[in-house]
Order: sequence, then C-alpha cells, then structure tokens
Amino acid sequence: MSPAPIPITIRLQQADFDVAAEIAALARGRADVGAVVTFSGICRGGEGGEAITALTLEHYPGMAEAEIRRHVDEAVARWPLTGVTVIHRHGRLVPGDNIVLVVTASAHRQAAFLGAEFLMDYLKANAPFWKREERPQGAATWVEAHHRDDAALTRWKDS
Amino acid sequence: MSPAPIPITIRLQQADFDVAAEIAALARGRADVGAVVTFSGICRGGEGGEAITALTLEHYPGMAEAEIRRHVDEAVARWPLTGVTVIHRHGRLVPGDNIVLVVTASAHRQAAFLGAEFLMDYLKANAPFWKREERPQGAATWVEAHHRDDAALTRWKDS
Amino acid sequence: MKVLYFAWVRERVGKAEEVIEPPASVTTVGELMQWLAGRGEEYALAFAKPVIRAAIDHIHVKPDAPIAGAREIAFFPPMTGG
Amino acid sequence: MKVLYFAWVRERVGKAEEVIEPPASVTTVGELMQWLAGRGEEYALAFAKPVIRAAIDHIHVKPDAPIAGAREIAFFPPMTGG
Repeated sequence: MSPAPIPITIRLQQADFDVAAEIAALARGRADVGAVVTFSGICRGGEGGEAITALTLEHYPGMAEAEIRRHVDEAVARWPLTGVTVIHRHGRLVPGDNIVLVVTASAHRQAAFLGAEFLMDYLKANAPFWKREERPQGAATWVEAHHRDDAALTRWKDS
Repeated sequence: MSPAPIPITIRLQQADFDVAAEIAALARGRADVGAVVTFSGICRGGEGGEAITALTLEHYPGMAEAEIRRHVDEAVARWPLTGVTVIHRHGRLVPGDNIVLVVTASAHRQAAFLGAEFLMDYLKANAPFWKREERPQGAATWVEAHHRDDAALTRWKDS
Repeated sequence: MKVLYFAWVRERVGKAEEVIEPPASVTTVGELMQWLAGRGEEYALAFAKPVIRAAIDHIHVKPDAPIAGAREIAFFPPMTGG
Repeated sequence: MKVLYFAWVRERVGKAEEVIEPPASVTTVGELMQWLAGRGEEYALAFAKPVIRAAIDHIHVKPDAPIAGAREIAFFPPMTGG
C-alpha cells in the first residue's frame, strides 16, 4: 500500500508570508499532526560588521519550483511527514523582511525537525536563487556561496 | 566580555499561544536575527489506533519554570542564540489544541535548529509535566514515559 | 518537611501535599520513599513501583541524595511533557 | 538551443537569454562554456571563473554532461538562496 498523498505547497512570490496561516494549513482539522516545525529565514542588516541596506533575490523560474519539489519529495520519502510547505520570496527585501519559510508537520517531533533541516540545507546549496546585497556605500555585490552550506549537505548523504 | 543578555521568555499557561506573535517578539526590529525556528507540539486524536478524546496536563508549578529555565540557559551557553521563548500549556486540551511552543532565534540557521531540538528533547524527558489521556471508553490513564525520549538525550551529552 | 505528590503518585496517596516528620534514621531520598511506603496501604501502592522520580527544592535527585536541609521534596512518575 | 544566464553571469554577458547554434563539435556542457567564452570579451569575462554552474532543462549538471537533446541550458554562479 502506497502512502496517501500529503499536502505539499511550494510558492515563489514577492509578497510576504504568514507563518501562523501556513502552520494552520497543515495542522487545522487534523488529528494525526503532533509536531509542526517552522524555519523562517530573515534578511539581516549586516554581516561581519558590514551594514547591508537591502537584498535583491534573483531566481530561475521553473527550475526553482522543480528543484524545491524534488527535495520536498525526497524529504517525504525519508521521513513520515504529514505535510510540507516551502515559500521563497524574490525581489528586493530590506533588513527584517522574511526571505524563506519551511513548514514541516508530522506525528512526532523528530521527523518534523529532520525534514525542515534537510530542506533548508538543500535550499541553501541547490535551489537556484542568488542574493545581491546593497551597502550604504558602493555598488551592490553578489553574495558568494558559503563552503559551510555545501559542507552541511554531507550530513544527508546515504551510507 | 560576557555576552549581552538576550530576550528569554518562559510561560506556563492554560491559554493558547500565538506563534506569529512569539516569532515577531524575537525578530521584529532586530537586524541580527537571520533565522527563527519554531516547534509546536499539538494534541493528537489517537496513538497506535486508539482514539484519545482529551488530554489533561498536570505540572509542578515552580519547578517546571526552574527546570525549563536551566535548559534554556544551557542552550544559550551552547549556541549563539539571540532569543528563546518556551510556552507550555497545562490543564485540559482536546485533539488539535496546541500543547507546547519553542521558538529560537539566531543569526544563522544551525544554532536555531539545534537550540530548538535540544530544548524539546529536554522538555520531553525532564520538565515536570504529566499527561493523562481520556478515551471514548474507560477511565483516563496516565501516559507512560517513552524510552525513546530518554534515548534522544544521549545526543546532547558532552564528549 | 513539605512533601508533594504528582500525577498517579498523587492519586494513589490521595493528597497533593503534606508535612511529614520522618525519624532521624531516614537520611536519603530512597530511605524516605521506603518510610513513606510503610505509612499505609495507599502509600504502599503509590511507592510500589521503582520508577518514581524525586526532586528536592525543584532539582531532580537520585535515591541516594541526602534529604538534610530540604525544604520541599516532590515525588512523581517519569515526566511526559512536551 | 535556448541559453539562460543568471546573477553575475547575466550581468557580464549583458543579456538574460539568447538562442545559440553551437557547432556539432560542441557536445558537452563544459565544451559549450568554452565555446561561449570565445564569443567575445563579455562572454570571456562571464565564463572566466571556473565556479560557474549549469542546468539542463531545470536539472543541475556537471561539465561532462552531454548537451544533445537539451531544450534549455542555464549558466549561473553557485546558489545563495534560503
């Protein structure tokens, strides 16, 4: 018997998101959800002492949805999740703005935590998004990828 | 230089909580928060095929707050968190009701995830709360502690 | 010395708290549990299971912990919060 | 064959997408990058760094991936989303 399909939502949007509404969408009216984990990524105002005034997120439409969907499907195959929501914003954001939301629901806490961490690690390293930072002085610069984000993925490799 | 104190909120209450408001309390107006993780524990309607109609949570006032505070302080010492909120409900709850909320904020995602998982593992095994389940037939019974919850703690031991 | 009972320990003893005066020969938490178990049928039932946990002044303790100086000792089943 | 450019690859090339017709001798993603790099100064600049990633029809690929049958090939820097 293959498991029943679970609610999966993936949205790329300029608009902000509502964490409480997304939690409710996965938990309301369900008696099998015992644990909901959310991860909110937020635009910070600086990095290593250097101020950032804004962040522009460019993405690859079509591939971004497909790449996120592949990883959500993998998370659902690996852990007994009852629902997954991923929302990634694009466009120009300022410090304090939400960037990304991952919500995972499950009967128990471990699956929900692992699913959310797995998805965030893969979003950081594999989802086709690029950040450009604006600073008080000087031109905007593209953020360089962190080695630590690739390193984070080794945790999820089989064997 | 000792680190600046961070916002820590611990509440034991009968009332429900508002996840969005608790996230905002740790992130709004701050330029150093890049990651917020929430864990919501929710009353399920059954366990292993047996229906549950309600859950009553008894706690040890005074010790519950102190025990949670000790573990929040340990989490803050272990990871660079910028804020922590723990809310645990008590009294009678029905399936779908929120039971517990942990919110952790940090500059980066890893500390926020680890802090939240650590706190949930310790809340499950060490915080003085006891659950009594009501079923459609028969008397209410006290939930037995799970060995897996004690096992989960071994992950956080030093060395 | 104030003693508190929670969950099914409370239900079996039939009260949530009481003030007790154990003899001087009772020096540890484990000895106190044995002494309490001898106070009557309801106590014997409450303290029959070896799984009972204890806390002194809000700190988890093991059966060999000394009770000298304790203001408040609590007995309860393994915790099931979260 | 449609080619897309993102982030600083797009900025250096000076366009977001174009249709190209590489010679038959260009069979892999890596060879296509070399061929593109020879199309002018802006391409040479865009493809100078070895870190550039590629995707064929929305799937990440390595430089040795064959381009035969590809509808859409994208070039971009390492991703920085999330």
